[in-house]
Amino acid sequence: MMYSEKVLDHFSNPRNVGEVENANAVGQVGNAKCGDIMKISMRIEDNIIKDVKFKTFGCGAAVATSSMATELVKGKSVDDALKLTNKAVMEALDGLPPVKVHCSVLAEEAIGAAIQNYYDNAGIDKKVKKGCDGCCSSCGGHDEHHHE
Amino acid sequence: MMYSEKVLDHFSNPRNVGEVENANAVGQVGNAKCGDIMKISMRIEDNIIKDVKFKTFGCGAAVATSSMATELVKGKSVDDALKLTNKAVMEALDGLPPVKVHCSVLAEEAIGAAIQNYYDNAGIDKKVKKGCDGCCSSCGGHDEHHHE
Amino acid sequence: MNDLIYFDNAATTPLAKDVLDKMMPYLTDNYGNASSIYEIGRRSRAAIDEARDRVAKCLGADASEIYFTSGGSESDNWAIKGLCSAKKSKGNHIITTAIEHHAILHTLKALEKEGFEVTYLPVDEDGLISIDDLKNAIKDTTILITIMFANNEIGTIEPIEEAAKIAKEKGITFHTDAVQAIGAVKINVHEMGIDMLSLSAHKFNGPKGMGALYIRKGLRINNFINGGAQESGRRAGTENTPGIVGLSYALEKSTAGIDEKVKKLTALRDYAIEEIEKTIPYCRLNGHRTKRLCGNINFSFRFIEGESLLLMLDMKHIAASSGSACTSGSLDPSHVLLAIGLPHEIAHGSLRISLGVQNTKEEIDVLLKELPKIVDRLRQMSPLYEG
Amino acid sequence: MNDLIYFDNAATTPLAKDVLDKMMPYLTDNYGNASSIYEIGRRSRAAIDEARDRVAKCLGADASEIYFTSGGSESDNWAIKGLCSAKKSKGNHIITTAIEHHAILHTLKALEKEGFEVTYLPVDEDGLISIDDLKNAIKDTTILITIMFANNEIGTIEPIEEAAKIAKEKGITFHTDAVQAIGAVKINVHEMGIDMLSLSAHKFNGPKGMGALYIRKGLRINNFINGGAQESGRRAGTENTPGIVGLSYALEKSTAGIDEKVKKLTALRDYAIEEIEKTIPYCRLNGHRTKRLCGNINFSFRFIEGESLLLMLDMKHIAASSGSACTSGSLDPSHVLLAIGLPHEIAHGSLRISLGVQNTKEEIDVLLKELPKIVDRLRQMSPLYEG
Ligand SMILES: Cc1ncc(COP(=O)(O)O)c(C=O)c1O
Ligand SMILES: Cc1ncc(COP(=O)(O)O)c(C=O)c1O
Ligand code: FES
Ligand code: FES
Repeated sequence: MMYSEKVLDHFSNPRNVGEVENANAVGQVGNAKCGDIMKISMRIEDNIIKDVKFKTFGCGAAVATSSMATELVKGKSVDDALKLTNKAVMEALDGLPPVKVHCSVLAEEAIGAAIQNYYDNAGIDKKVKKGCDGCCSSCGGHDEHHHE
Repeated sequence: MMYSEKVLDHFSNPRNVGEVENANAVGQVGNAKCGDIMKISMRIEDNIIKDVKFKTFGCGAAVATSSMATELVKGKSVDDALKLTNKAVMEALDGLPPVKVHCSVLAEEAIGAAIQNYYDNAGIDKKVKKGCDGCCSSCGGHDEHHHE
Repeated sequence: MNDLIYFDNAATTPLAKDVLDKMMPYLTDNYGNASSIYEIGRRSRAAIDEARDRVAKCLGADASEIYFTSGGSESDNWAIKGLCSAKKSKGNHIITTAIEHHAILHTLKALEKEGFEVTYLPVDEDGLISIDDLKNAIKDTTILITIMFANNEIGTIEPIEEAAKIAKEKGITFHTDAVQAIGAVKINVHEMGIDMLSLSAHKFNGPKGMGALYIRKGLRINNFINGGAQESGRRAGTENTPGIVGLSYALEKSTAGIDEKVKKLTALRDYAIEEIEKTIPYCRLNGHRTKRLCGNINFSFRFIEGESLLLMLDMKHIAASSGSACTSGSLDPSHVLLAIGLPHEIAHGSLRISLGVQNTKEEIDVLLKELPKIVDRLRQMSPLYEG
Repeated sequence: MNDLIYFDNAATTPLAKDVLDKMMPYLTDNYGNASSIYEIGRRSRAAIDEARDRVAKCLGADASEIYFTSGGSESDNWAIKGLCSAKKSKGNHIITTAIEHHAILHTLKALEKEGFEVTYLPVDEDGLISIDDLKNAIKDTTILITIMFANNEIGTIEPIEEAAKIAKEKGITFHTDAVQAIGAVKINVHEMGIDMLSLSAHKFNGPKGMGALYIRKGLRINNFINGGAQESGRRAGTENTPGIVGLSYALEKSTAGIDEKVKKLTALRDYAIEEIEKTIPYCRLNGHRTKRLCGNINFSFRFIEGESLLLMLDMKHIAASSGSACTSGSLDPSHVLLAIGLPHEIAHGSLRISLGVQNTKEEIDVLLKELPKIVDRLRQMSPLYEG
């Protein structure tokens, strides 16, 4: 299993670590049992993601994808952020080892969960599509796996 | 599988190769199917083995045991020669690898067969005891094995 | 790479320089096939015979009881499959522990599919089996007990001598996977009543791809690799002469040096454990505190995940591991840590430091300096940590 | 040993100097476990990935189809046992030839005890199977056809491409033991329609104790060595990184040099055969005269026994063999020579000269000078020879 230089860079110098202080969009996905939890907080103003931060419990790829995902959505509109796919995150990181693909899915989901939270808070009646539909085989073997 | 120096010496410079010209005792044991044939010819006078020679088709150990066995009986009385065991031949050669023990048995038998032939020729009513009683396990697997 | 601090000696060890020197003639001029009759072949044969004697001596066995294999995994597979297929008319029950290496566990899983029944003995919070559990697990149909000598992750040393005694009383074959114990625990197979023992050369500064299986004289197990008449007709394949020679010298060296090594590494280990417990909150030592391999240190750190920890250590040129080497890259937390009762999220955050003879106190001190900083940094990043 | 004339390259070959050079970093500084996450482990992983690509390219396969093993014997055992246990619900019949290596034959004998049925195709006096025999042997229950690419004793090259085609038509898995063919015959597994192929590194100037099994993508066979997740979870055991690297470079070198080697060795071979036939009476060339490995010369000399011949050659520093290496020391005459119809007493008197790239015409000339003298000397000693 080999990480790209980009992954190692985002792992060792993660961007946007922490929690946005006056966040109006917070989402958390994954669970400790599976070994990956991502929590993303955002400040959304005028449909634009003004600030975004993450906290992650997980492997090197989980940290790197969180970092990259926050970079990719920062300053974007909510709609653009929702278009971010796990594939785009992976590509931005020059790829991930196959067993780590699920981490990029989690990152996509975490963004979605935060925005869903924003909709719910703001009384907007929209449903963010779940990112993971069992797409990758990585989690296939884990009966206990579910996305919180 | 390793041969001792003595075995290699008797193999590369075998003593008493050939056939005794006016032999009165000739014995042949083994068969080509098994890969070993020893033929021993002797000139016996006054119950003493005056001359003895061998011809052998077989492995290095077969040649060496033939050579050593002829050395050991040359000049001996027939009764002493009959006391020669395969163990004595092996010891004189500083041992043989386990899979080659049967060669020393063949040498013992060849001496016995020659002396039997001498008894038969001379009308002496004696039976030489067969040397091989299935003692070594080497031949155990060979259904087709028998001593001629 | 001179500044690399290598703390993963349970995963593999560097090949000792003098062991490689002993192998070199067989990697160059003495290339003969050991089954060949001519001079250059006989020389390989002699080297292998001597190596077998050397190995036998180190284990308290006869040379005729030592069979060379391609590693610990093959030895484990052969021991188990060979015995079970030979004895299947006598019974179909096998006893093992919940914390065996995958080379044992996955082999047994394969046998379960063929109709064998396996009892996995539980372990206590220190990773020890209970002898009473073992006694209670034995049935009329039990044909094999296989218990690892020492665990590769948490270093706990099992009561092998007692277990072997019980097996002998009941007439059950006893196998032990001693891959981690060799060179760290004194082993005499005859005195201990062990029927089969697996070892792997690269765990004691020998070459990779070389192992051995000790099979007690008179014990019949089926062949695993069928073919040529090598290894007294019990393990086919042209002999890896350099590997065999290397294994034998590495074993000789590591058993000869055992007292010194145990003394040195135990001191280093206990120093490191004490300091880590002092300086890092929310940590837990995994494995038994004293019945443990002299080189093994295993901690769980709450709120953080093991792989991240390893990567951060790697950036400081410290090589360590989390769980066993062959499961990194997997999403499952270690079955060993779950077996000693850790919850999943804590099991994910474990670190194994495994020391070798070449490690120094200076290196431990670098670890003790870096580790608290790294753990803290990861905790600051963790959504689970409210510190 | 400078004056050794080594003519037993079918038994084993010297490890090429430049191959050893490629292995050295992994025998020294780069000792990391390839499954480890840190730098020194990743370096081993990268070396193994590259080696797998290299091997795949040489065989016309995908990298994901190459699995490293401990040698030809393990590859053969895995291919056969792995396939048969995976497919046993589909059928229990296997087709092979009477002249396979023991790694195949003894494996099949073991399967026969478990209820599998094996057809051993006969060969003609040159050692060739008949494609019609193969067709006729196929049953509804046939799950595997395993035919060696080239015979190790008499060098005959079998019609593998045709056999593989028939297997494919019938939907039967096709395996070939190509241990002797590698580096002497051009092989492209995809083009030839081969499902599994075994090879062994030490037969083409690579390291001992290393082999590989090619398994066509999509073909499911059971694991043989269970345990860790190495080799995509299909072959457990800490990777022998130096061995893997060595195998890959040795294979690259020997496939790249194949045209040159075939040209050179075929000329030497045919020169030697012609001269021996001219100068030694009562001799018989064993194996096909043209469909034969470029390095193989096999003769039977009547009235004499093979081992004696080898010892006499050894005294002249000529290393050769009689039958296959792993049966010398056995009392049985070669099953291959019996299969081509030689009577026992003639089968006992055979000599195999197997040439390698390093052999020269000068060396052949030494053989041609010594051999007639030795054969004559042994015949003079033989009770069967009336010459
Ligand atoms: C045709 C053939 N198959 C299999 C083998 C076994 O290979 P290894 O001895 O490397 O296991 C050999 C050589 O010994 C061989 O010649
Ligand atoms: C306890 C134990 N058993 C078996 C093995 C397997 O040994 P190898 O990888 O050399 O096949 C290992 C190490 O990987 C181990 O630690
Ligand atoms: S991330 Fe859960 S199935 Fe893909
Ligand atoms: S020599 Fe035939 S059984 Fe001993």
